[in-house]
Amino acid sequence: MDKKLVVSPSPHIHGAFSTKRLMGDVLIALIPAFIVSVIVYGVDALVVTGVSVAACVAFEYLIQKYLLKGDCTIGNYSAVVTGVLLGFNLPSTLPVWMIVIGALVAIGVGKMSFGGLGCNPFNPALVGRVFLLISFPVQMTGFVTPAHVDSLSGATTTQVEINAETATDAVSGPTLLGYVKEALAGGSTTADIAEKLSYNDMLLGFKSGSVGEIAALALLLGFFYLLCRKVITWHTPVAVLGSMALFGGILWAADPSHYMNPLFHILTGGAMLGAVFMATDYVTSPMTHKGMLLYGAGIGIITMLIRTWGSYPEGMSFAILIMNAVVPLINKYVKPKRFGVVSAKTR
Amino acid sequence: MESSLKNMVVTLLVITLVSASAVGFVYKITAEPIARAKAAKITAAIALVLPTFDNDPGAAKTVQTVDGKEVVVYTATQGQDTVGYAVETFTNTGFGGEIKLMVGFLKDGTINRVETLSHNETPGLGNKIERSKSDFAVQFEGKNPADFKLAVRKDGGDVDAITASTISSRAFSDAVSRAYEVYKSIQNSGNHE
Amino acid sequence: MLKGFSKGGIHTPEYKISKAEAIADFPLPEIAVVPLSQHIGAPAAACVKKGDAVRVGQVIGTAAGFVSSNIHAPVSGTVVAVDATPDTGGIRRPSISIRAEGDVWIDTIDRSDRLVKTCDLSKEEIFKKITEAGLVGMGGATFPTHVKLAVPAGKTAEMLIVNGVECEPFLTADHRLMLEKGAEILVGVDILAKALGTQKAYIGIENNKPDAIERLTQLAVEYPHIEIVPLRVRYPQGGEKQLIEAITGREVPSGGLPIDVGAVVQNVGTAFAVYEAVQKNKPLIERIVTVTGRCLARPSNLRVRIGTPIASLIEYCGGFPEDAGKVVGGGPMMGRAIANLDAPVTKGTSGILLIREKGAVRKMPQRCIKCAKCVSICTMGLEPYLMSKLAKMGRFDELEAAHVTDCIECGSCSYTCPAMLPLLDYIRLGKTEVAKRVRARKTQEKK
Amino acid sequence: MNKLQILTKGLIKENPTFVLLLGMCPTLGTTTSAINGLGMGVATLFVLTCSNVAISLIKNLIPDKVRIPAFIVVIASFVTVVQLCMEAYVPDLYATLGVFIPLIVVNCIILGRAEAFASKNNVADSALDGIGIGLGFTLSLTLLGAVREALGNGSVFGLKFIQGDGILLFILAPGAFMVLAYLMAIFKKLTAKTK
Amino acid sequence: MISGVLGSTILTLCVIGVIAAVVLYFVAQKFKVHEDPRIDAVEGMLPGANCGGCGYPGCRGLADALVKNDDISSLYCTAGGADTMQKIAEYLGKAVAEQEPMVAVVRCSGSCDKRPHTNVYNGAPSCAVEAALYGGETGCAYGCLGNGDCVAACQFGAIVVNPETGLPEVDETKCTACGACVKACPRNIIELRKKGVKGRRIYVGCVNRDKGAVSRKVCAVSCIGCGKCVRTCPFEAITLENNLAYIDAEKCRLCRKCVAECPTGGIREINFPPRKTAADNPTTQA
Amino acid sequence: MEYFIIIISSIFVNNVVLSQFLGICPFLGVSNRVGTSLGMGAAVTFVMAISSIVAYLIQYYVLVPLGIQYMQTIVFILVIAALVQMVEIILKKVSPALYQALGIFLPLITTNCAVLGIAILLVQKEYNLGESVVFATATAIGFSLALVLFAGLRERLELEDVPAGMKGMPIALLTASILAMAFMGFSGLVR
Ligand SMILES: Cc1cc2nc3c(=O)[nH]c(=O)nc-3n(C[C@H](O)[C@H](O)[C@H](O)COP(=O)(O)O)c2cc1C
Ligand SMILES: Cc1cc2nc3c(=O)[nH]c(=O)nc-3n(C[C@H](O)[C@H](O)[C@H](O)COP(=O)(O)O)c2cc1C
Ligand SMILES: Cc1cc2nc3c(=O)[nH]c(=O)nc-3n(C[C@H](O)[C@H](O)[C@H](O)COP(=O)(O)O)c2cc1C
Ligand SMILES: Cc1cc2nc3c(=O)[nH]c(=O)nc-3n(C[C@H](O)[C@H](O)[C@H](O)CO)c2cc1C
Ligand code: SF4
Ligand code: SF4
Ligand code: SF4
Ligand code: SF4
Ligand code: FES
Repeated sequence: MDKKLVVSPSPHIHGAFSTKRLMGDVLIALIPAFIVSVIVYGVDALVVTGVSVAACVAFEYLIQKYLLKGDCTIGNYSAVVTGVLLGFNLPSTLPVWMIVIGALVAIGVGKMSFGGLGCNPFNPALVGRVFLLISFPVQMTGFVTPAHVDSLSGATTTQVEINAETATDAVSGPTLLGYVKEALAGGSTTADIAEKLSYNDMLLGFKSGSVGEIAALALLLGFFYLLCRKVITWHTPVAVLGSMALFGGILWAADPSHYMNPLFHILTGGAMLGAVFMATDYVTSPMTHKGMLLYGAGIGIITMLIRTWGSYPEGMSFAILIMNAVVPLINKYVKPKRFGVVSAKTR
Repeated sequence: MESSLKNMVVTLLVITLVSASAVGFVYKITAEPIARAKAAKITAAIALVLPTFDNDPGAAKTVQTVDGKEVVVYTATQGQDTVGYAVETFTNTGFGGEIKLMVGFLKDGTINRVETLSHNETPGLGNKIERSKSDFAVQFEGKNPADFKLAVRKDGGDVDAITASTISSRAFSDAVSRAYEVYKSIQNSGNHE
Repeated sequence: MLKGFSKGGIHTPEYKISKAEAIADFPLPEIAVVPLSQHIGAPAAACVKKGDAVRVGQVIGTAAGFVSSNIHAPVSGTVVAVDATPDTGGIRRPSISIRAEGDVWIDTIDRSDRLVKTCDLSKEEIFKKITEAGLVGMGGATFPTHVKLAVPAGKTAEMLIVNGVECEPFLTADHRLMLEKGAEILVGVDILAKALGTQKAYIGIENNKPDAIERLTQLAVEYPHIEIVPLRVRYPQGGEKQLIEAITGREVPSGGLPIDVGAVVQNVGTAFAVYEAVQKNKPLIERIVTVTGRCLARPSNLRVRIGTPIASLIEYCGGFPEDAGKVVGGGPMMGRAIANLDAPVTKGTSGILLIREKGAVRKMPQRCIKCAKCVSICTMGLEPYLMSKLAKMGRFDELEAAHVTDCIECGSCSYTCPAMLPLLDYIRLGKTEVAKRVRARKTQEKK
Repeated sequence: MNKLQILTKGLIKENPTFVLLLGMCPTLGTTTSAINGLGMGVATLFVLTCSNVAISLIKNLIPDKVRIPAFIVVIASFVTVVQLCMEAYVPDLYATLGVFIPLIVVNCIILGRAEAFASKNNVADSALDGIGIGLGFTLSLTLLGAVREALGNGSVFGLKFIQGDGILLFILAPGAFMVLAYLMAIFKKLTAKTK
Repeated sequence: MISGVLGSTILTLCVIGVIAAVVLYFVAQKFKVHEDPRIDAVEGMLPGANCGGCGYPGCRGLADALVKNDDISSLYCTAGGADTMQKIAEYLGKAVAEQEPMVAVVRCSGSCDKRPHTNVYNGAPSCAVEAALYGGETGCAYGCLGNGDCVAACQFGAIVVNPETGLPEVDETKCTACGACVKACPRNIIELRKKGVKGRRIYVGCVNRDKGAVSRKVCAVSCIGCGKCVRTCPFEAITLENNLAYIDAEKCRLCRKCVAECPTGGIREINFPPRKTAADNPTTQA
Repeated sequence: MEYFIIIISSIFVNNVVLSQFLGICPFLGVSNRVGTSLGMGAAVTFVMAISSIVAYLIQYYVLVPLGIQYMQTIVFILVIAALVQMVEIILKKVSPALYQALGIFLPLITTNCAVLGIAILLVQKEYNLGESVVFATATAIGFSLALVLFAGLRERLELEDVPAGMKGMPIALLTASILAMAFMGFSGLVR
């Protein structure tokens, strides 16, 4: 027979997972949030996300081709995911050149300098965002709530009043978290603030914030999709949100007039986006379920520390980056339960 | 060389002796220029924040203790007239802790000019309180705290805060108003005399 | 809830396309090439020479030590060569080639189909018969059966666990055997239990073989000490440690043997072979082979004499398909790829699987994205991504600390990895190297 | 090694920042602008040269067990002298570099060179070594400062070339690490080529 | 008398200095550890590649042994070579063994055109993995697998696999004879041999131990165990075992008679000037 | 509460390495392995705690009464140098393994600017004795924390395919950069 047989060690079949498919699923899971952001921010959301994705993919392509001189890697869609998530973490008004810088830092510094997909210890999109946040604090914290949001959401809306109260030029206003932080620091009590809040709006996304973080419900939808597709497990998101709720709950129980209730915390800011999509980034999160719980709890607690006492109104990004740094230690010391270890002891 | 007790002690003794003498010597020589340089710095700052004067304000200083720290007031005179007071004030509420300012008041309490002596604020954000970095400090000039509320707008005052640096702006205003308090007490005691 | 092992595992497509094919007798080969090493342990020593006439069932190779196994002539005829012939991997191994002439068996063998239930032999006699018949594990590892029956001093076998799981996709040999030879298997199990001096025996069968479960459950009514345990379908349920845990909840300690938790595991095919050896005096000269593959014209379950060239099996089942790219001896998860189709069927050949060209070549490996899937599916609780990397980098001390020697080489990690990494390739390499070092250290210590 | 080599090795082959990785704290801490980097570099250069000379002079007289205390007293004395002189005669420069001057003492470069070079070589060579390494240090610091200032503030040596603020991060802590990281990578690449 | 600030300055510093000296002295006395300073010195002279070629874990291990052992003739740093050893010996005042320079040779000549592929290997690109699995892509179950484990093992970059022949080639200027590749090759193809006079050496470029009839079929340049070279060699340098000839470098006088005699051209001659009659000689320069 | 604020501030907010730029050399040098960095962290903590006490005593019982504060640098560093050398000698005897691992970096603790820096800072901040010790210890813990995190990251990077140009120090510095970015999130927690 002249046919040359293929020979390889076992196994000889492979399952359905592939990097590309997993990344594709993440993109699909992000669609609902994207739709809400387009409804709320219109073309701006499209521009921010679009520019971010295009820049991320372009930088990955260029760096891979001209600096690392390796095979083209943009086909695995991970740069697209980074792009979308970076875009989702930016205010809709950010100038395009800043978005491009953010993408350069995310991909160039956060990912490719370490060797590309799989090698980076820190979440690239967050490296990009935090870089921008530190570098351009003014632009990164100035949010715009489009006028039509007022009409979209019924009578007692969250944002309308807040905007009316604080905004100097009618369109730019703080995020809910920023507002609440300032208000509390300024002596308001939570009761005053609560009057202006509508949890419906928070769920649906009629509030100001980064492009993709606004709609808790849409993000939850994505979460369930990812769970069903076995892309992620529940451990990290639940640990993040759970520990935030717990921490917030303790403070709230101790002094309800000075601390917002836990529900507020998990519905606002990047909590949902961070917990579901960014803390779960494979490359930068632990390898065991126990480790994921630890890691998630760490993120939740640090987020709440920063939110409650730090100078930034939002701590999710920092908390994830900080815990990213702990991941190697978690992986080193939190090991899966090995088969045959317990019985060896008990016998 | 061998590490015997005698060797070790002698070596270190000799080295410390020589070093100490040398350094002590230099210290003696430089003590005076250093004091002069320090004084010159203060005088320069006073000169910046007040209109022309002809006395040596460094000599005409009054010290008050506010919040456990010394606030120095320098009185500047032109001939017989008091031109104004330069108050070396501080605040601890800056983003990076202490901020030291030199605030020049005219006789009627109008702020003539504010100079930043030292601070630890973040470059690019809080350091805009420096005159060279932004116009923030300029807004105080010609304002009289009697009718210009020394607080940022967010807190119901008249000061336009530096964008994204409310804390530094607040602290700056705090330091200025502390200076104003001291100025007022000097003014009062002066009037009583 | 059905029983099953507790940690990890994967669900593969089953592809049991040959499960309805009754076992057919495969014609005798023209020349049977019988390797002297078809088992784990020392190769047997040839006791015939070129030109000798042999009969079916006659010993042609004798066990060279305790962990070794007798080899018997699978066909009658003339020995044409005693030398090295290439195995499936192209490596030459000592073997005996016999030109088949007629089909003459030695007289002691009972060739009738009559079911012989009663066995009055003592433990020792059973043990002797099994040893002489050259029985080895039919579940894949070909470990000499008598060794497993010799329970070491200080240990007792509390139970016999019979492995009817056949969790590998495609393979149906055990399934067919349970359906067609259920009664014989039960006798075999009974004998094995007796040989071990234990009262309890379980037969674990995955739930995707309801007919086999039903058939054996009916038959087992007669044997109160044999229990049929239906199991949840999950790979690698057939691994002995997993099977023991699924059935008894006991975990074989890391580095230990089943006997450490009082269990001995035997494959159903082994049980059947035991029946034949003890009740019929028939040594291990043939076995059931599933010849299968989605590109194959007639997937079949065949009773094949040892020594039959693999190529002739494929020919029999419809010929070598145009679009086949890879041939595997065994199942797709643990089987060995075959480079040389002229190599013979041996005692361990449970299946011949043909894979189409499209599926034959692995996808390009990318970088590990730390998705943790391999960690969560590893039924031994290991970290394949790490072990593979450490092995690749030659960091063997860390690899040993990562307990690489616990790996059962089930391949679930490579199967799952979305980055298409050849995890097991390197892990296996590391495992071998670490085992070597551990052994070297032990002998060093002894000195 | 000839004299010229001793003098020039600090620039590239044994560049204290990029190759020896010594004196990282002032390297990162003072380089928010080119001028700061330059100032720190020069101050270090001065102390390094003096201490190298002094130590190679006394090297044979010092028992091993008190070597480090002895060296460090010598170094610290020079630093204090420099500090006092700067405070007295160039108060402006002192104001900008103030905090870091005492830290020159513990700049590992100085003790490092004292141990690695001055304690084994003669006075002339030690002086050259001090100057060479000091120059290398000054150059690296100035370069680092210039890049950070350019990115972070849009200016070099105080000369603004873009309007408005730069990228703030580069004058903060993370920027220091980041710029040094990439400069080092480039340095490695360039020196690898010339080899 | 000096007084005031200057006085107290001097006094303070001197007192502290003396205290430091005294304390250090006593602590040093109490916690004395003896370590031979020569170990550091010797380690400094070694190349610091930590290649393990000397048989010790890292250069410090060898340094330690060199200092401690009186007879160091059995110790040798291949990476540093004779010069380094000479220097160390001078420093320690001991005698070192003269060791002839060695070099790694690849004993397989079965390039792609000489050895047809019979199947396609598709596993992890590692010789060790492939060797553990089966006989390899060609019919020869002894020959080079070409995945370059040896290349990866060499920290001096002295081996590369030539993509045309599929065989590794040693750059003798870079090879330090550390033996890492020898250990890495799962098929024991690489051997350290004497570099030889003017770098000239002769060896059998094959490790196939199958019978001639078999090996000839799978590879055109295999050693078929015919024994012609054994008979030809005037110095009895060649032995034949398991169908494979081996040339003892100690006995070989580089006469090149065997090379001409070999019917398959399996004997390699390196760094010899071209033969006058070399029209159809298949030897290649490595 | 005062102590608590000092602790939080010096471990997280004003981390010596990541925001104060002190002790960078050992941070970069002794962070290859988690185990070693733990040892180094312990050594630094010990030295810092003791030297803070000594520095405090010298400052307020010798230098200030004598009016020779300008000798601060020389005196502090001399004392610290002697102290470190003592630790080194003792460690060499007591735990040769740790000594071997910390290698040349033990003497470098002397020149670890963090130790001197902290001595000077505690005087600058006008802490009392208790605060000084807490401050020094917390700072050292902050140093150890950064060191251990960093060592973990570097151990991980060793297993990754970092591009050749970035291997070694550049990638370590880049990691430190991102770590510093992340730690900026703590800013403002306490002032
Ligand atoms: C690293 C960092 C440095 C900062 N530096 C200052 C500063 O020097 N001055 C200041 O007022 N705010 C500074 N901020 C911002 C404050 O923490 C706070 O976010 C801001 O003052 C909020 O006020 P806004 O209403 O002006 O935005 C800094 C924030 C960070 C994260
Ligand atoms: C060195 C060695 C010793 C063994 N000793 C025993 C034994 O004493 N008793 C036993 O029941 N099985 C013994 N086994 C068999 C193993 O438990 C196991 O069943 C065999 O390796 C095949 O398992 P597998 O098909 O799951 O790979 C031994 C195996 C090896 C490799
Ligand atoms: C991953 C894995 C899967 C296995 N699957 C089966 C199986 O499906 N059926 C089986 O009989 N043996 C299977 N085995 C072999 C068993 O572990 C065990 O060796 C065998 O049941 C012992 O019986 P034997 O010695 O009679 O072959 C598997 C082994 C491993 C490691
Ligand atoms: C579940 C999941 C979450 C992800 N989250 C992120 C993310 O937060 N940020 C990001 O840059 N990339 C994310 N990615 C893409 C990819 O993993 C990331 O770019 C790698 O860190 C690059 O090495 C995600 C991918 C998956 C599968
Ligand atoms: S590591 Fe071993 S036991 Fe674990 S999944 Fe991989 S092959 Fe199976
Ligand atoms: S399954 Fe593959 S990609 Fe995922 S962690 Fe394991 S090795 Fe990495
Ligand atoms: S070729 Fe082999 S012996 Fe030579 S240096 Fe490389 S690894 Fe060492
Ligand atoms: S010589 Fe050995 S290690 Fe090198 S490529 Fe050939 S088989 Fe592999
Ligand atoms: S300069 Fe700070 S530790 Fe080296």
